[in-house]
Amino acid sequence: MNASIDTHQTDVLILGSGGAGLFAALHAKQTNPDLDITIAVKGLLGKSGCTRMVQGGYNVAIADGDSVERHFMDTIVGGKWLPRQDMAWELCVKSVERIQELENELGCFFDRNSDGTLHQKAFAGQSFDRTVHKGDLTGIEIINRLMEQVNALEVNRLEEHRAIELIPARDGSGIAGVLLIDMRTGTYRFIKAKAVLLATGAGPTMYLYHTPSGDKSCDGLAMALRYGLSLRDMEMVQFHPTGLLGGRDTRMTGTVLEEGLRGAGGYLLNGDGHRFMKDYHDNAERATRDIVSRGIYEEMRRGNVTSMGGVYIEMAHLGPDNVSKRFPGMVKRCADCGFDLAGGRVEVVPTAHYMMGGIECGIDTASASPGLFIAGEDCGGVHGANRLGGNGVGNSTVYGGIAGESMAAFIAANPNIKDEDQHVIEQGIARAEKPFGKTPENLPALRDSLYQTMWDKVGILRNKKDLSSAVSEITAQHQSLDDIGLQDGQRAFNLTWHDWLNMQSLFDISKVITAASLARNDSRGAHFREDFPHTGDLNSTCYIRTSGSVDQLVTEAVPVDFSIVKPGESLIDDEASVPPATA
Amino acid sequence: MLKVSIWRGVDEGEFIDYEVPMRANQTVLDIVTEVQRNQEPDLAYRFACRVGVCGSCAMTVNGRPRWTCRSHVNDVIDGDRLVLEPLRSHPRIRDLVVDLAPFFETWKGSGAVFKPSATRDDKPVKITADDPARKNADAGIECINCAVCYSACDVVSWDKNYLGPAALNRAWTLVNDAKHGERKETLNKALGDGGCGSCHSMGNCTRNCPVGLSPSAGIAGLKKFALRGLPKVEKP
Amino acid sequence: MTVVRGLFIAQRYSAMLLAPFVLIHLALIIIVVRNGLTAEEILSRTNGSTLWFVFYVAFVLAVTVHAPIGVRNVLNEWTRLSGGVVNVICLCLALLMLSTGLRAVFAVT
Amino acid sequence: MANNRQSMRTHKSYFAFVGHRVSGLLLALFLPIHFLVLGLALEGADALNRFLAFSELPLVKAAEWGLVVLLAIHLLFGIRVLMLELTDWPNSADGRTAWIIPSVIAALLVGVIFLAQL
Ligand SMILES: Cc1cc2nc3c(=O)[nH]c(=O)nc-3n(C[C@H](O)[C@H](O)[C@H](O)COP(=O)(O)OP(=O)(O)OC[C@H]3O[C@@H](n4cnc5c(N)ncnc54)[C@H](O)[C@@H]3O)c2cc1C
Ligand code: HEM
Ligand code: SF4
Ligand code: F3S
Ligand code: FES
Repeated sequence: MNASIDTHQTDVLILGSGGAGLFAALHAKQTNPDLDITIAVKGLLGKSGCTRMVQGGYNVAIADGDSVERHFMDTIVGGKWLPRQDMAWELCVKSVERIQELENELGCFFDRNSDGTLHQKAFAGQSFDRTVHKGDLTGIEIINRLMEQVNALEVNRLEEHRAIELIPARDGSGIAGVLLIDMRTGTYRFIKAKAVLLATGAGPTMYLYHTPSGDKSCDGLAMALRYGLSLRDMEMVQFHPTGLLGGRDTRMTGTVLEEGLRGAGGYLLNGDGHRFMKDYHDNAERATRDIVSRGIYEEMRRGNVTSMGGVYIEMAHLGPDNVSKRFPGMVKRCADCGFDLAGGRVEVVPTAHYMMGGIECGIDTASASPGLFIAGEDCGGVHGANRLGGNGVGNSTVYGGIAGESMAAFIAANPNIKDEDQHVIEQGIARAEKPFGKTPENLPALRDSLYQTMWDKVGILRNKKDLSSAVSEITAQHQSLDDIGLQDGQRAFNLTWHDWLNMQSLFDISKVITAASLARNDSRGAHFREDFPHTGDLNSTCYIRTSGSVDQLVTEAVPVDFSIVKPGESLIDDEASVPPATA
Repeated sequence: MLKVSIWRGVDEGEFIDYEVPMRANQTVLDIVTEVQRNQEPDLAYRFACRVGVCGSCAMTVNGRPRWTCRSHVNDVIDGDRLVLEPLRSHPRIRDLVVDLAPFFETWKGSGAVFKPSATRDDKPVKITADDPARKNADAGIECINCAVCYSACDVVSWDKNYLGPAALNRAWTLVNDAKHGERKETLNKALGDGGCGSCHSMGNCTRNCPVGLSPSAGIAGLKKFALRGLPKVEKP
Repeated sequence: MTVVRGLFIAQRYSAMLLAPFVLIHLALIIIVVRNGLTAEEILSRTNGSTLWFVFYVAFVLAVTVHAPIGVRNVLNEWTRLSGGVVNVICLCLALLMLSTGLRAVFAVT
Repeated sequence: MANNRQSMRTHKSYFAFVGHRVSGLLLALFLPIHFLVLGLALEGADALNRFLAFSELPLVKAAEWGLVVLLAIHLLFGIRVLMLELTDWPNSADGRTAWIIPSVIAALLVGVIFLAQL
């Protein structure tokens, strides 16, 4: 075992540097400039994670005629009455302040109308055009400005540091710190902290096709589960209908082709060139994400596929020049990969995009364990069964900021550093050391089997039989991962070791998703059970809570507290524009 | 088969040759991934988004700095050869990975940090997108901080004081930003030590910027302000 | 105003001055060398002319400002000399240019 | 991506940079010598004439020709740089590279005229 562990101490330790992590750093410093803040991140600061990848934009009820109530109703109805209402409400209220903060205090410049006011575009499932954006690369603008501010602060930056274990206090009084691997040297590092923020961005990268950035592998969720926290809504994995398909050997496969392509009138064609979406829904390609994803998946199951096993998106009938002008980013991206989006056909597949589920925490982002806070995609409950496009980055920036303030307040009340439970540190290291000393074997093959199982059996269409067989397949695969060895030589920047660690987290959370999917016997939002195709009674809506150890997961149906609005009611009087009860 | 020579080591090291199957859809990032997954488990390289927005994956490909996740092999290959090295002008970490921290330090040096002139309680100011200063800023704003331009610029490699194209490009966008509270200070820093006076308009930054920005034009704009003074930017 | 900024501005303004000077000078060279160059010719053209005197003094001054600043950049970028040494070299170059230049102007006018 | 495989130091802007710098350096080296020679006039026309006779040698003539061309090149490239720095760019990617080749041609033309005048 690696004897030398480097130990440091800080006031606030933030894991992750997406919208949640960086906003937390900013707000913690603003609340108390004397705090010593450390940001530890698996990639480069501000350059990893998905906040940067946001294309569509940021939902905020800021325009005349729109209201927080309306944004809230859209969120609740879109989330199929499953969202935690107090959290959804806070999201809608605070996003107004946050977008102004982004514009005024951080220096973002979002697209304008001709009169100079913010331009807000339509996004599926919303009763008002409220998505603020910067072209179709909104995330770059947001995260660049955020990292600029954070870089200018006095904070400790631990880049390419991977958190592997949350370490509790010896006396059980809360969190004491986090065990990390310094990826650049391959050594272990323990950071003691008074408060810790988990903002590692979840990320459903256990599916054959997925959109998130490569550094996201559900590490935070897996650590939280081991630490004893409960997760909710984990069956809710959002699929984006049009991921680029370039074959299994290219990392560009699975990356998102913008929703606007379908909105603008793009066709989806199956292997025979038939426009199949008309067979599934009156709105054809313009139906919502979940419906189109299911349509495509159905064609794939029937074998009506392209050479690489997907379907085509075709834009040429809109005029190649026109397409190039309207979607320059997408056309260029496809061209860089060798595809002609403007004039030809590009192969696409649905692709796992976002996890609505996550760790249960309070509206102040505090988890059940004192000193440990959760924000961003790691946290569960805000979106319920479906996330509206544009509510994701809102969630991470709103709650990231709140977390910063909450942590500063927590430290003011709890200024002491806690003694760590050495035993858990040792366990964490033992877990990471497991593959060394065993015979090296083929990791990619095992990853492929996990991908395939999740895709086929815990994916877009689910049923009890498949889910049950997925449980045993995943368990067996996980066992093989434990038996796989790694060549032990160069530990510095050893990506294969980190692949192995990624897969550990992915296996853990795949089990959770599968268990939660088995526990939900109805279909709503992102979760579709072929054996229970209908949405149950809304008034008795429950969410699924998962806890326990990965080998002995406990699921529990917990009634949703309709603290603000009940099914059938609306906060909006004006009937004509009430969001549809079922979207 | 494709012949790939990859730099292994830190400052001391050597090129090692690998053979990788040729495929129809293959980026340079896919090539290094293939090598790492199937031939050389401890090959070090960096990527994150894989779609050209995070700027983590840049390296030197056949002599030129590039983002690799969006560089199709067919577009960059020389015969059947690919030579991959870390980005130049950065401290090396291992194999194809460099330390970008000094690169980000240059941001501060060039005064490229937004200072607010309003608060979160104020409505966003009304500035139209066709405001001339705003247009200047917009033209330079979508930088992914990939450090390709920095690595491409010879002056950066010659003069360790030079802040380089990316940081100066950001300073240029700020000087044109009516919302920025310290336009003058930013201009002063950008014209100071290691600032835009060191740029000799070589243009390698612009020619290599993967997202099509033109730091050359931005730096020339800063020089114009140096000579003519900072123009007023209307703030309604 | 920082030193570098001052140097930058000085170099650009001196360049702007030099541009017409060099043009005139080039034109002159081409016209006068037509008949072969003799000292008498040069001197007869320039001796006693205030116009030429002012022209050449300004030329020398501009070059004295312009060229050493340029050389300073080159030395800073292309050699390992320290900044201080480079400054001294360039100051010397400036003095050399100024002294030989003014001497020449007085000689021929 | 027409220029995709072109090397980092064989494109026009780079050529203009090198040309400008090398010409500037050579001029900076030559100018003090030039001034010294003219200064000979102080010692009388004879001294200057002796030098000018020396300058009739073919090698010296060639060098002189070179200097004229260098001066012209540096001037024209210098004007391009000043244009870049003082005026708006036609578009943000275009550093008036179209001026570079004509500048070289013009400088050579000056050289040709100079030769023709000899
Ligand atoms: C292609 C794409 C497009 C999207 N478009 C939109 C959109 O238009 N609108 C919208 O609202 N939402 C969109 N989303 C969703 C949105 O990006 C996310 O919901 C949001 O950015 C999540 O922010 P975050 O801060 O929680 O996590 P992220 O921004 O993902 O950051 C996670 C951070 O944690 C780090 N990390 C991970 N594991 C560890 C570890 N073990 N140790 C240390 N650090 C770790 C990562 O490196 C990263 O820095 C999109 C997502 C994708 C993938
Ligand atoms: C004819 C008028 C001249 C003009 C318009 C001019 C213009 C310029 C300009 C704009 C630069 C800055 C280039 C850069 O930094 O990239 C420059 C640099 C330089 N100039 Fe001139 N110049 C002129 C005459 C001269 C003369 C007569 C000399 C020499 C005696 C000279 C020597 C230099 C040198 C050495 C440099 C530095 C080059 C570099 O930094 O790369 N210039 N000139
Ligand atoms: S200006 Fe272009 S090349 Fe330079 S860092 Fe930004 S995106 Fe990269
Ligand atoms: S390459 Fe360098 S010299 Fe200037 S134009 Fe670009 S910064
Ligand atoms: S991996 Fe993000 S730009 Fe290439």
